Amino acid sequence: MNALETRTRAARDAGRKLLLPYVTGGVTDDWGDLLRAAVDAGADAIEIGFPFSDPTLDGPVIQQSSDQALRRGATTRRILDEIARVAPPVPVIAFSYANLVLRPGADAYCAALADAGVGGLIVPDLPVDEMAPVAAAAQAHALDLALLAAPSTPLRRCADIARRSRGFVYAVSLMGTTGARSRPHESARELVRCLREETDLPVVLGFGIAAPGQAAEAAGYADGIAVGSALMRRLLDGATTAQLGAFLAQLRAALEPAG
Amino acid sequence: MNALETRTRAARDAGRKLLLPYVTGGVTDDWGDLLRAAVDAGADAIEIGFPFSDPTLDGPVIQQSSDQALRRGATTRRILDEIARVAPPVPVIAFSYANLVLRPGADAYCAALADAGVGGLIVPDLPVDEMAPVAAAAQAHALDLALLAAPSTPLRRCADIARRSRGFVYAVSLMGTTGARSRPHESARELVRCLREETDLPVVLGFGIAAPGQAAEAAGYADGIAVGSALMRRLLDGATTAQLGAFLAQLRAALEPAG
Amino acid sequence: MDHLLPGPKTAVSRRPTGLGRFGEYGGRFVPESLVPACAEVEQAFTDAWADPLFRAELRHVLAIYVGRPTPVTPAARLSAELGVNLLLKREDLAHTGSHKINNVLGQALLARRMGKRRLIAETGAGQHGVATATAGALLGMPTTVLMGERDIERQQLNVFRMTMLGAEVIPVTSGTRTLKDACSEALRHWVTSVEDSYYCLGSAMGPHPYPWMVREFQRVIGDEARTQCAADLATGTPDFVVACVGGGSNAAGTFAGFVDTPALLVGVEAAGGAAISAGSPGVLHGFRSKVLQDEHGQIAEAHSIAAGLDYPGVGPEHAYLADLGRASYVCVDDAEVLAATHRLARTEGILCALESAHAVAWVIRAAGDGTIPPDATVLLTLSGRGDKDMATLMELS
Amino acid sequence: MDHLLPGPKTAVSRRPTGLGRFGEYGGRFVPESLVPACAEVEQAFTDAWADPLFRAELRHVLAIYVGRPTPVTPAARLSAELGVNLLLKREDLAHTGSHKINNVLGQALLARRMGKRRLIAETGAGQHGVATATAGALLGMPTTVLMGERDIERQQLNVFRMTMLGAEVIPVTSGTRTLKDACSEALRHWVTSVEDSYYCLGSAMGPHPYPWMVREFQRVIGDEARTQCAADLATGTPDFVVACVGGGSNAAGTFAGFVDTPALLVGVEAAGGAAISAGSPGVLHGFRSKVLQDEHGQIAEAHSIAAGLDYPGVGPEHAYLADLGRASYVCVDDAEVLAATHRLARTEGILCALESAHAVAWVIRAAGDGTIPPDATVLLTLSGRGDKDMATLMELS
Ligand SMILES: Cc1ncc(COP(=O)(O)O)c(C=O)c1O
Ligand SMILES: Cc1ncc(COP(=O)(O)O)c(C=O)c1O
Repeated sequence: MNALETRTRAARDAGRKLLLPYVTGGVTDDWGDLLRAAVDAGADAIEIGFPFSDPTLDGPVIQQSSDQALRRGATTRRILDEIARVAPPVPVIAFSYANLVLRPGADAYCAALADAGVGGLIVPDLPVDEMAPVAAAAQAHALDLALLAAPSTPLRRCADIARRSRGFVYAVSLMGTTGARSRPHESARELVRCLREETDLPVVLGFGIAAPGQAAEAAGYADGIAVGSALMRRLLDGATTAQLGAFLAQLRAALEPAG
Repeated sequence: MNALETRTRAARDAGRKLLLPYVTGGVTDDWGDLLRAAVDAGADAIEIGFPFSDPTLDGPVIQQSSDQALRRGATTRRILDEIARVAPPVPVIAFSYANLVLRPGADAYCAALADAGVGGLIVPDLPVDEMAPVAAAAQAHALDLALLAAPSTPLRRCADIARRSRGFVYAVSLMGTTGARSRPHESARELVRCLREETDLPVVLGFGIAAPGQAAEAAGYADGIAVGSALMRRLLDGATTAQLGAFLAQLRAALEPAG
Repeated sequence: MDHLLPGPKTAVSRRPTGLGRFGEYGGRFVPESLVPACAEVEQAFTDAWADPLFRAELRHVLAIYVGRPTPVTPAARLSAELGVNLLLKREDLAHTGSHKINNVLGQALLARRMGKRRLIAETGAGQHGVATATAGALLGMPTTVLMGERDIERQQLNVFRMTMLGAEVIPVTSGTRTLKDACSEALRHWVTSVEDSYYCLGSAMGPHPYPWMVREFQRVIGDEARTQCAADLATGTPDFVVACVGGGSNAAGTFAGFVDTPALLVGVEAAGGAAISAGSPGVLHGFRSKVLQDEHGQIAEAHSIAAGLDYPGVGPEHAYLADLGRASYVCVDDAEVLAATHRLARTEGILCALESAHAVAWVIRAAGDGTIPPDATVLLTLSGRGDKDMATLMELS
Repeated sequence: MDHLLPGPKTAVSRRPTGLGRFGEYGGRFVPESLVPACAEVEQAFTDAWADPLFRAELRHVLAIYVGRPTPVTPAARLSAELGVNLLLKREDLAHTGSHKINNVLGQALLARRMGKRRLIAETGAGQHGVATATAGALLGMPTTVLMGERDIERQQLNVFRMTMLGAEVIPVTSGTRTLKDACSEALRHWVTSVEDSYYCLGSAMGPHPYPWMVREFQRVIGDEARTQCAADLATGTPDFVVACVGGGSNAAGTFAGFVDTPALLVGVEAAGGAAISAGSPGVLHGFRSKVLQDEHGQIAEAHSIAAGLDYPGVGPEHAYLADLGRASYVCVDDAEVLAATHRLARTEGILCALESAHAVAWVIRAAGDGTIPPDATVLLTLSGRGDKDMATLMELS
């Protein structure tokens, strides 16, 4: 078991709900500071988005933060260098796209990630059927390749995804792109339930969680939450690192069992 | 024999070359004066153009004078009234278009012409094959319906045209519209020769005669000339009635046998 | 609708008599200089049309170049809305986008057979000019298109298209500087070049033999449609046959296929160019027919949103069929035409020419007021596609 | 030209293997949310394509609505000038003006069969959008078209056309605001509406089964052309089969008819969008193929005078055929394309789409430098008509 999964399981087993903030690598000059602030606010791991020119899965906010990062010259290399420099005390998960992985080659890519201290990898346009070469490379470099399951995923397929995912399973809360929604879809609860029947991996709920209330509700049935657009929206709107940290701290608080 | 043909034959038999100036009816306020000036300059008959909205046979100059006349409110009635008022001492030939004749009906049209003292009629878009109703009406009102022959007209057809024309035969000097040309086409001489073999009617050459030299050349083989665009061009360019009269007098002089 | 007379009359003469007469209409009212040229065309066409080789050649070109036969498309959704069975004869699918090409290729092949080396054409909106330029390019014949100066300004796209096809476009500056002046100028131009030039006239009008010849070249529409209906319809022939009427070529060609059937023939004119509905007998551009004119015999300007119907006259055969009662002529206004254009687009996915939309507009009206009874079968010739009209439509929306 | 490999290879696999693989290309690189939707399309298409009734229905619609078969026109005058025997497969005559409609109607009928109620499409220049809006109107299915904001500005005519056909055009404001962003947005849009919406993809690209399915819907081009050549050519099959390549659908459909003959297959890319000639393997919009990208894997923008070739990727089957050597891929630049457009117009009377002119331009070049030997027979798919490009051409002259 790799470091990421060891950590997520341990937290889950200790009854602690996982908080996984997402930050687009290179989106600002001081994005490295945000990693520290996230840790301070109680993040259990951090997803770093590797900006891609054609982010098919992402909604407007992450598209915008990706565009901004690319315009600022973000590359895989530079982002990894910053991660290595900051070396956050929690696992880092690369949130990438298939072409960014395959262009240098899955093995070279995973090696570079591992070198920089990254512990996990999510490739949203690499479904389980297409994962084999990347999964092998990740495994070779002790990276956990976490897979996504969606409300549309059939039961048999959920089982397959759950079995082959590493680190945790990412449950996509709704049929849609990344981005804040008023509330998670009904189907989220159902999806998490299905995944639980298939695996004892922690199940993290993501897509559209934007407010403490939603976080609290998710904590009622999932092992944790990923929050990206809500954070990036604030960042793009000019929030300071301190304000972003405070927002994450609110979410952290909301995740704690009531009372 | 009607008055026009009596006159043209008499002139021809007396060795006098015919001069037939053309004036667009209603082209200016004082176009009636031009009729008198033409007579004074030695016209043997005068063609009055009845302006039509779509003058298929006419070149740019007569198109322009027709447009101008229509814009000034020219109608068959008004032009005829002016002809009656001026009552030139030479025959007047109406140069019309089929639709102007057929709209009121050939009989009514010819009656009105005759009433105003008009002696002849040319309808350039009414070839011999289509002439019957108009020819009958003209005959009934003692109008000479003069026909045109063109360089493209086959021999047999020339004979038919020559036989059925009244007043004179109008030989079209070239394949083209009305309008001044540098010199009449070679074919003009040939056409006149053919017509002569078929008829003893005077043969008048028209289309493109613009200068005394051309008039003199035409006088060498035809019984006279019609001149329209060259006159109207000068009129549109602002020549006075006196100047136009002088121009016609030059042509008249050129028609007299040299020496 | 005033009158829709039923059934065929045996009295309908299919070929003009005497000097190109359809009843009292038709004829050859041209300057003497052009009479021999018209006679030459008449002779050549009569020969060619009787020559199986010529007809085979034309059929071949129409098949491999134009894409004939064009299909008959049932307008399923619009039919359901209207409660009638509407079939569209798809001339919009022909190369260059309308039926005009059928006639032009016939005449261009005839011109080549006559040994002519150049083509002349008049054009208004530019559709016939583009079609003639196309035939000129295909057969390697230099082509001159006469076009009113005002139309050149309004139809720059088609002017450019003709230029790309290698044609020379000559601006006509006389009169209203529109189609009717271009027609006059084309005749004038022909006079000066008749030796080596062929005048390719754009509709079933002009001096004999053009109205007859153009109808014969366009009858492929009606003949095909008749065969297609015979194969597809339980009744064998449609109850109504509808086409728009500008000069009248697509309607004449369509009607030719059905004149001896019980089908009711309906020609649809533009309200602002309704020579049959609002005109009177007159002579224009070489033929006698119904024309829009004032009491003095001066020709009026036509006004229609559809440039191809913007002509003050109409082919003589239509005046004849109207007098005879064999065909009915109706008119629709610009507003109905716009509504019909949009409706056909939304229900059938077909952006038709504004000219063709006149026929659609009448069917919509007539199905609504019961003139077309429920479940009647209507064959409608969709004479062209609407690409050329998009700028107009955009301005109006 | 670098390489033109002869003859068929038995090794060419006609149907993708595994998860939609053409060799190492293809696949289904989409978010998990869309995997079941793609699988549903795959299943539905596999069923439908094996169902003679579905195929008969599609064949019927293509015949009576689109006007198929489109003819093969010998380009007689251009052939004489080039010293080769050039035949044009006339997709420009298809309803809506290009081959796009073949695919769209296939998919729309499939969508209806699947019980979907709405259509989604991406579009660049608007051709595929117009075709989808057309199918939506024909079948009464509300249609949403995703289109880059910049393309909307540049292609107002097609935007208007889609609106007239009743489609909703949604501006895409992300990224370069052009076709590639519209593709991404269409996938995103599909995710949110997958229950009742069908994604109608416009070329032989995208996640499995689209590259295969679109090729199958477009193979009507190649199948017809093969039959037509067999009837018309002494040799039975042409020596060269040429088509332009954007996403690659018209070429794939054309090649499908000839892949098992000795014909040399040539795909012509735009110099500024030459994914095969200048790209490298990558994953974009759900599939693996050759794409234009930088060393980091960021996708490059393509640039071509022909909007339809302005795409940084290419359908996976072409990457496969190129690797295999069964087809050759070449590119031509904008200047050659313009010259070819004018030349075809003047010699054959055909104003073709700038996309299609790429194929013509290559034939002109290759006949000139001997790559195509004298008297060789060349079948060229003329994928569309040029009406949409007139504004561009006017600006450039
Ligand atoms: C599409 C279309 N339909 C109809 C017409 C009218 O001509 P006609 O009445 O001769 O068919 C035109 C003329 O330009 C046209 O372009
Ligand atoms: C006329 C035409 N040809 C070709 C193409 C390129 O597409 P494909 O490569 O899929 O045939 C397009 C795309 O819009 C087009 O409109």
